[in-house]
Amino acid sequence: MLAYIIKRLLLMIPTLFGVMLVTFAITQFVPGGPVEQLVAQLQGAGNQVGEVSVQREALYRGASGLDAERLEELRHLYGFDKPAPLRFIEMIGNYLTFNFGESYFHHQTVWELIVAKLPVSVSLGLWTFFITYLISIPLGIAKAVRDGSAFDIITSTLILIGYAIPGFVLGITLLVLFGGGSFWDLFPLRGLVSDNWQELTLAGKIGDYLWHMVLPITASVVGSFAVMTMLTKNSFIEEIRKQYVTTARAKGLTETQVLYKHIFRNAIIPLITGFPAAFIGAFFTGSLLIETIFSLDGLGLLSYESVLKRDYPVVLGSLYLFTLLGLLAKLITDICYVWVDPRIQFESIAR
Amino acid sequence: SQAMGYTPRYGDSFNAFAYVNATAPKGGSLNLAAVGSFDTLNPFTLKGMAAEGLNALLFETLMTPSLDEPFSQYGLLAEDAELAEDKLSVRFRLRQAARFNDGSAVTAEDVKFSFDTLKSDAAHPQYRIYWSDITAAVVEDAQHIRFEFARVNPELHLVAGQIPIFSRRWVADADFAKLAEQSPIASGPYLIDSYALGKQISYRRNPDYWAKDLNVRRGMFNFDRVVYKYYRDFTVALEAFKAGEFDFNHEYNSKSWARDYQGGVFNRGEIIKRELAHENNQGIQGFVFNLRRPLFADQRVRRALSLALDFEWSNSQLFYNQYRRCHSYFSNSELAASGLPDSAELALLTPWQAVLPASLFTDRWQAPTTAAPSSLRHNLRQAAQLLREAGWQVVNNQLVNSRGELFQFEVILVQKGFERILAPYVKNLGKLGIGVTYRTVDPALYQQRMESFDFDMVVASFSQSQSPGNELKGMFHSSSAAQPGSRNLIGLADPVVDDLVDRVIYATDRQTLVTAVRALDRVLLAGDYLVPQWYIATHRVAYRRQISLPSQLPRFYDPESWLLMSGWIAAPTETP
Amino acid sequence: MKHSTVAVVKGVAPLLQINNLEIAFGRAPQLKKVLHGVNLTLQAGEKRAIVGESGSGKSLTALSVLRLLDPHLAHYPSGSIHFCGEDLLRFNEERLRQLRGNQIAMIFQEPMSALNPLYTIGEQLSEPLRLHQQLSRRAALKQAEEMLQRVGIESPRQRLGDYPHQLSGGQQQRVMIAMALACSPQLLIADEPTTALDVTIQIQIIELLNRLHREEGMAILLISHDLNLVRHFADTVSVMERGVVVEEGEVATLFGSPQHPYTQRLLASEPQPLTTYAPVATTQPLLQGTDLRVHFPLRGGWWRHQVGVIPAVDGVSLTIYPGETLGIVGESGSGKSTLGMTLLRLQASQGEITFAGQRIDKLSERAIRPLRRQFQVVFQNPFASLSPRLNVADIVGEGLRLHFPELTQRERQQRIDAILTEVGLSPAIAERYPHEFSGGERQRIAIARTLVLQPQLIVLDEPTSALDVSVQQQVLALLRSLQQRHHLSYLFISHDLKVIAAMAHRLLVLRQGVVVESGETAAIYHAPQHPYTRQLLQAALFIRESRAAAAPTVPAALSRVTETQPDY
Amino acid sequence: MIQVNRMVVGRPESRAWRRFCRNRRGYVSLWLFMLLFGISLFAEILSNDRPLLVQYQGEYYFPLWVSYPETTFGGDFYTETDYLDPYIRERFSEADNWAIYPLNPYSYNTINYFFQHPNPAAPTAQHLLGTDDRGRDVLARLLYGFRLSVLFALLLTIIGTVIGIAAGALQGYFGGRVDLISQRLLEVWGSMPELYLLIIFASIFNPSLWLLIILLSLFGWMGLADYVRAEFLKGRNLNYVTAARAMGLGNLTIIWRHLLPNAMTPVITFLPFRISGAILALTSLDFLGLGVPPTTPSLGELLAQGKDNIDAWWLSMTTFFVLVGTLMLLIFIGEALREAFDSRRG
Ligand SMILES: Nc1ncnc2c1ncn2[C@@H]1O[C@H](COP(=O)(O)OP(=O)(O)OP(=O)(O)O)[C@@H](O)[C@H]1O
Ligand SMILES: Nc1ncnc2c1ncn2[C@@H]1O[C@H](COP(=O)(O)OP(=O)(O)OP(=O)(O)O)[C@@H](O)[C@H]1O
Ligand SMILES: [Mg+2]
Ligand SMILES: [Mg+2]
Repeated sequence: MLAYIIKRLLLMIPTLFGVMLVTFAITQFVPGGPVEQLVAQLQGAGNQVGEVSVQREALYRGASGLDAERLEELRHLYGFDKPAPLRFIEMIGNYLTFNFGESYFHHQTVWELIVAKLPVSVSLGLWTFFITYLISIPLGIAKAVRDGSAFDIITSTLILIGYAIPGFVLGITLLVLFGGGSFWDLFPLRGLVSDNWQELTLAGKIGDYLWHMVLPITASVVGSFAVMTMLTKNSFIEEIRKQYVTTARAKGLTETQVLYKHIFRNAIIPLITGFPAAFIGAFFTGSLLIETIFSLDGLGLLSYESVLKRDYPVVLGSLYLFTLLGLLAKLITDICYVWVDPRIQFESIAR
Repeated sequence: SQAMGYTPRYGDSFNAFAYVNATAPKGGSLNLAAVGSFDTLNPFTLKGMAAEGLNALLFETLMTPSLDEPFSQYGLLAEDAELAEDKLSVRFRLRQAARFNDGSAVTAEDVKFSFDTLKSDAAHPQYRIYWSDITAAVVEDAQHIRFEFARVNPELHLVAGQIPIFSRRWVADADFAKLAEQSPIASGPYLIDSYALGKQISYRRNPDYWAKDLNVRRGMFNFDRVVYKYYRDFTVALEAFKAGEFDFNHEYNSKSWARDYQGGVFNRGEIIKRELAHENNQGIQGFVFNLRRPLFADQRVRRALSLALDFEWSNSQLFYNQYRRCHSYFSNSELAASGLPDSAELALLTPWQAVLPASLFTDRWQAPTTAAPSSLRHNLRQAAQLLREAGWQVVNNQLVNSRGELFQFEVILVQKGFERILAPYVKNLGKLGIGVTYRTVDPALYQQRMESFDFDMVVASFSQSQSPGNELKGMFHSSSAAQPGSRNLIGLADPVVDDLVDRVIYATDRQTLVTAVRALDRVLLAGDYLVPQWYIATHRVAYRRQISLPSQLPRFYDPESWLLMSGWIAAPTETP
Repeated sequence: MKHSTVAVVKGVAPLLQINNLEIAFGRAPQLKKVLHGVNLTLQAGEKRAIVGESGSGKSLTALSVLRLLDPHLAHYPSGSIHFCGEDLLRFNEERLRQLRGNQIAMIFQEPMSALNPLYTIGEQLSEPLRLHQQLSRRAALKQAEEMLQRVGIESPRQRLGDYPHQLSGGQQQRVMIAMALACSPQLLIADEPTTALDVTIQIQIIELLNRLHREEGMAILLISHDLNLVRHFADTVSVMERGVVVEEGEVATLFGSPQHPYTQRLLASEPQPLTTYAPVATTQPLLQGTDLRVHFPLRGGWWRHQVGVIPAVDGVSLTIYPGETLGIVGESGSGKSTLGMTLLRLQASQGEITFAGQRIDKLSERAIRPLRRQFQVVFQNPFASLSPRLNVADIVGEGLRLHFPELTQRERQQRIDAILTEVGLSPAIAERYPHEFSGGERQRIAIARTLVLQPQLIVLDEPTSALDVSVQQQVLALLRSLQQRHHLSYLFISHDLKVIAAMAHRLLVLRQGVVVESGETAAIYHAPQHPYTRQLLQAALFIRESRAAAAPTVPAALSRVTETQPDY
Repeated sequence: MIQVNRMVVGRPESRAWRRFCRNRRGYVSLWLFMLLFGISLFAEILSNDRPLLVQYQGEYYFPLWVSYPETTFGGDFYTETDYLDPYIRERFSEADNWAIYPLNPYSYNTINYFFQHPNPAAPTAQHLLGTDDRGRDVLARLLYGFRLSVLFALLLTIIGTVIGIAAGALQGYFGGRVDLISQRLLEVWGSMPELYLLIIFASIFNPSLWLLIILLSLFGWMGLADYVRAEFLKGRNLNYVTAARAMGLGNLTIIWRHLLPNAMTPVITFLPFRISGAILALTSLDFLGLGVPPTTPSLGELLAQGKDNIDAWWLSMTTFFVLVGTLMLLIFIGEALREAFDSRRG
């Protein structure tokens, strides 16, 4: 096992390299890099907002237009004057020391940016993660036991409605209903904490934080039950008729013990598959939709915007970091498999 | 005071601008919304998104414009300005009283420092480009600064008056490009009170503001506190607005304006919904033909396609009748041609009479309308006739010419929202047998296609200022027709247009400018180079009851800046 | 309490009373009755055996006592099960739960499938102790270790950390037994508890059961095909056939003068000794293994790294000639199954393996695949070796489809039907799935699957352990006739020395992974050389001879056993 | 005799079908789904802007099948008639002319040009479910959109599931180097910046349904592969797999017959979710210009409109109900399917 882990860890190096190489290569072909965007901006193109153009009084245009020299200057600004392979090598060199460079558009370094967005993402992610698992698994088990009963059908219906309800509809509905504008003014509309957070007592701070988290987390969690619950249910149903379950019953174990101890471990493999990735994801992904609706400044928005704005250092830096974590998560998943089911080996079948 | 080719309205001594309430009470606070995020307090660098309000509330310029004249400036930090005889430099005399918010005097050194910094690599390249013709700032003495120009241009001395000024001590030894969270030392009426990056910034009125009694500032900047709250989404922001999180909202969308500004707060009169008239030059927006495509070479074809657009339908079915038709390339301004050409215009046009359509001299150009007594069917009949004349016939539901080529083209869009506007037009074109496909593409790709003029038809707007100039060259002049990346999307290369554009650029006073622009407008319209769309002559705004605005509106303005400058909080009227 | 032979206290309700129990599977229109009114009474402290045909409903009856049948599948159209006077069928879950494992415990017929594969032996053993006796984790583990010791598992402390798949079949069975006995139940239901055990251990287990019976008054319901064992162990016996009890009575009486034809038939069945001892051609060996070794890594520590090895097979060499049966006997856990797997290249190993003159130990999986039709295997645990989602027709037909692609659908069908009939199953079961069968039926399906391919060599790992004597007879006869007709070779692993004696030409005695003795079966039986062989044979002899009520000569090796068995 | 017995128990397929039917919910759901889908196949007849039959000046016309220029009915244009045009309708109401319109006289792409309310308009008698943001009938779009979305989603799901199963199965079953290397390749593949790839695609290709299917299939299978791999890693050690190998079965047969049926839990669980995901994915690439052409009716497009027109509840709500309904049917079908697979259920 140890050897396997070491092998996997070593393999991360070429994998990461591959990921970076592929991505870097792709970015070379994406139309509209930062230089082009700046050019467009400098030329005042694309001032089309909505159905009618809105004229902001821009007066003097005597010197609009860019000559070759200026373009070269802009290229230099973003380092595009160097050939791509050189840039790639430099980048890899920096990445080895976890130096991700600076964003094209933000003031901070990529690290600082990511760190700055973490509180929101972690808040959203962890809560969603825990609530999802804490509800889905017991619910799934209960559904498996009562397969086909009214309880099963009703809960299925509910979680499916939750799943199918479009995120924006839910988010906005929550906001409209509980955010104040038109109905009840129960919860704040935006942000992670109130403006006067610094002045609050510790309990006040916690309360304030939770108060702010209610709506976004509700919005993000409602849709996440269905898949987990159904997966739990089906995995349990798959196991529930096996002989060892009879044995466990014959020992006089309570139904809960039978379910949560004996069957659980056997049924858990599919649940594990998504688990470490979800857990790490809880820290580092964030949700574009929720962040947008609740004006939260998290990684979801950052990654989306940096992709659209071609903020390559952020794109590549965060990709590097997340890929690394993803690879670790995958390794952990695989270790978990063995930990749960000692019969699992990764060796070739034709041993 | 100085102006572009006319006598400034207010002169050198006046009490206050007409569009402010000189006796407005000070106090209260104003909450505003911003959509997006911010991460810097320095609005001049390439990197970073600056907080909303910095330019308006913190940084001042040598001169300040008035909002009811096309292009006039009055002394702010500078007492007066003096254009050199050769028009190759301008000299400003700074006010003795001018102070930065740290109490120090505003000196010529600071002005030079500001200019040099902004023109350096550390600042956003836009400044370098914008001021490329201003070659140097020369300090004459503590009160005098001179800007030197590379060439003569009627606007440059006005442009020099727009340079934002800040103190050397703000930057000190720091790298300007990295200066982000250092509170600016500038001379504006407000100070930064507090901020949370990306969330909120709050300004406090500077009680010791040096210019509070100056005529260009009298009755202005009345709120004790201005707060910008950041949202990520317009829908949410609107909801927050109704919930009372901020006080003023400027709406850009007709449907939202018609449907979302309703409910309790509006019925109770807590929020006032208003359309503020303005005279901002709205230019023209339209479906632009790419003349580089042989398909659109024939004017009859272009005219036929214009006839198929049912503006009246769109306006009532899609826009809740909020828009007006563009009948000019300079909509909503005095620059728009009206009636028949006057004598001055004729003087410019008659030399070209031979190549210009006769109707230009006899009829006022009008965009097709489907309003009664006309109708869409009527227009389409006409269009079908025109197409027939141009050699196109319907065969199997499709328009075909004698060579058997199908009449079909593609419209590329950059905004999904425009599909609904295009759809009925496409339907109408279909009645003529014209096959149109449309597609929304990624902005970068759109940009690429625009730059290489690789499109059949696009939706474009040509925005115009109150005093058009050089930029017309990029839009309509033959020199830009083949220059990749220019705004000459139409691919216009017409000697008449070239001539008139030159005349606009070299107009010496406002009157000649206006005449030349109107003549140009007529020629452009007569060419049917685009299918004109619509514009709006009002700002759709909603604000909380306690906010008061001067009764006299400015003419050329952005409602939010105007509110910042001249709004105030009315004394609370007790309502039980 | 005094426990003489049959301690029936008149007037007191019997411990267990099953009245007219019926069980049906399936749903309304296709309801299939498999028990047709079983009656069974068991007094406190009684040792009753159930014998009967494979598939006659013994296990179902036993499972019903604990109400362990899946309520979605099995129904009780009528009948009652009274335990201490109360009807179990009316118990709620909670009361059942308190009963299970505590007052009534059960040893399942197929221990290999009945253990939870993902928990260690220690965990599973200590579970009932912690549950019913409220022992601490540590104390429970300690007691679990003791239990393992008592069922004869070596180095039990180390075994506690093992997972079921690391144990041999017999070891798993003993774990099962230990688990059932953990809480000293009032009633023990033992469904074929010794099928995977070699005779010495079998005796040890029986001694253990007897002791518990004696000391704690435990009543035992023993289900077994081993008539010797029944005779030896039980006070009373019920004979079941096709879902009903056809005869019952005290062992001696019933075995002495059986009334029902089935009982008579059962008692008359004995494995026939080899009729023809054809001297096998020793020219060209069919299979040859030289210096085979299988060392399982012993893992431990946080990283589950290797801390030692278990030499399951340790330098075994053997040869099988065409048409020959090589028997393998040896104590449970001595590496028999592992050796079998090794010879078939189903288990990584060291050493040379030659099949029909071809080295196969170095062949790739792909290269060996076409050869596989020639050597087949019947696994020790038939249930686990049957794909749960394939029905019998598919399972048996699969090999045919692969290796005899020329057969038409119809021909294939005929062959399947034929082989099923030959192993004593009705072809009508072909559409059923493995879990719908009894232990013996599954074993026969596994045999059928192998035989239908007509391979040259078959490794038979305890092929008849779950079969009643008459069916066993039938299967053995089939094997033998096939051998004679097609010159087949068998590697026959069994604990049943009678069966071995009847089947094997030559014999290999394995102990702790090493061959301790080999030679012609008859020779070894007559003059065992190695002490272990002797011990084994004597133990078997003992059991056989004890049929004649009092054992005349108790071998020295078994004196320990006999001393504690005054009741016989 | 034997034959008879066999009939009672039945072939495995028929037994699976019986198990399927035994799950009433799943069974009813299947029929309901088929029914709805079947109805949507006749969308052209139920909801169309061309009359089924017209009698004009004594002659019969079949606009549903034949295209008639407007001039046929006394109009001006040589192109296809707009049968909703009041001008034409007037012709049809003259004398003894008549026209039979479908139940819902709008096709998915019909802009009701002659509607009095601004768009999007709330439900009225004319438009039972209202109109969308450019005046198309929501009911018609739902009907056609359901059909297209379901077809699209089924196709996408099948492709994704098949690839996912294949990749996961091969990795999990063979393990060792196959697993180690292909996992790494997948990791590289999976971390590719999808959006950039798509943008590049968008600049090269014109959007079409097929392109969309290809693009979405590129990455759509990866999640499932991991689950299947895990199931295979677990399953390949089981005794019956060894038994199958001992029988000499090829790896693929073992995978297909022995392991796969026992590794279907995640596949079946994810199936309905994948389908609904695919329905939504239909528009996910719209903003890149890679979505389906704007005229294509799809549920996702309606939902996207609902997003842009939050106050027009009839857009998002109707779509939402159709989606929940579809999803529910699919889940119930999936459940019955799982039971059908589960031979342990008698
Ligand atoms: N789930 C089921 N569905 C249908 N029939 C079943 C099912 N389980 C068992 N049977 C049938 O019930 C009968 C009795 O099975 P049981 O397991 O009790 O037999 P047994 O007497 O224990 O036999 P063995 O000695 O072979 O273990 C068998 O014929 C078997 O085929
Ligand atoms: N996968 C494994 N990992 C570790 N040890 C194992 C494994 N499989 C078997 N063993 C050990 O190898 C030894 C031999 O096992 P094997 O199954 O060959 O015994 P056996 O002779 O068939 O016994 P039985 O008669 O009880 O079936 C046992 O001690 C067992 O614990
Ligand atoms: Mg049995
Ligand atoms: Mg064994």
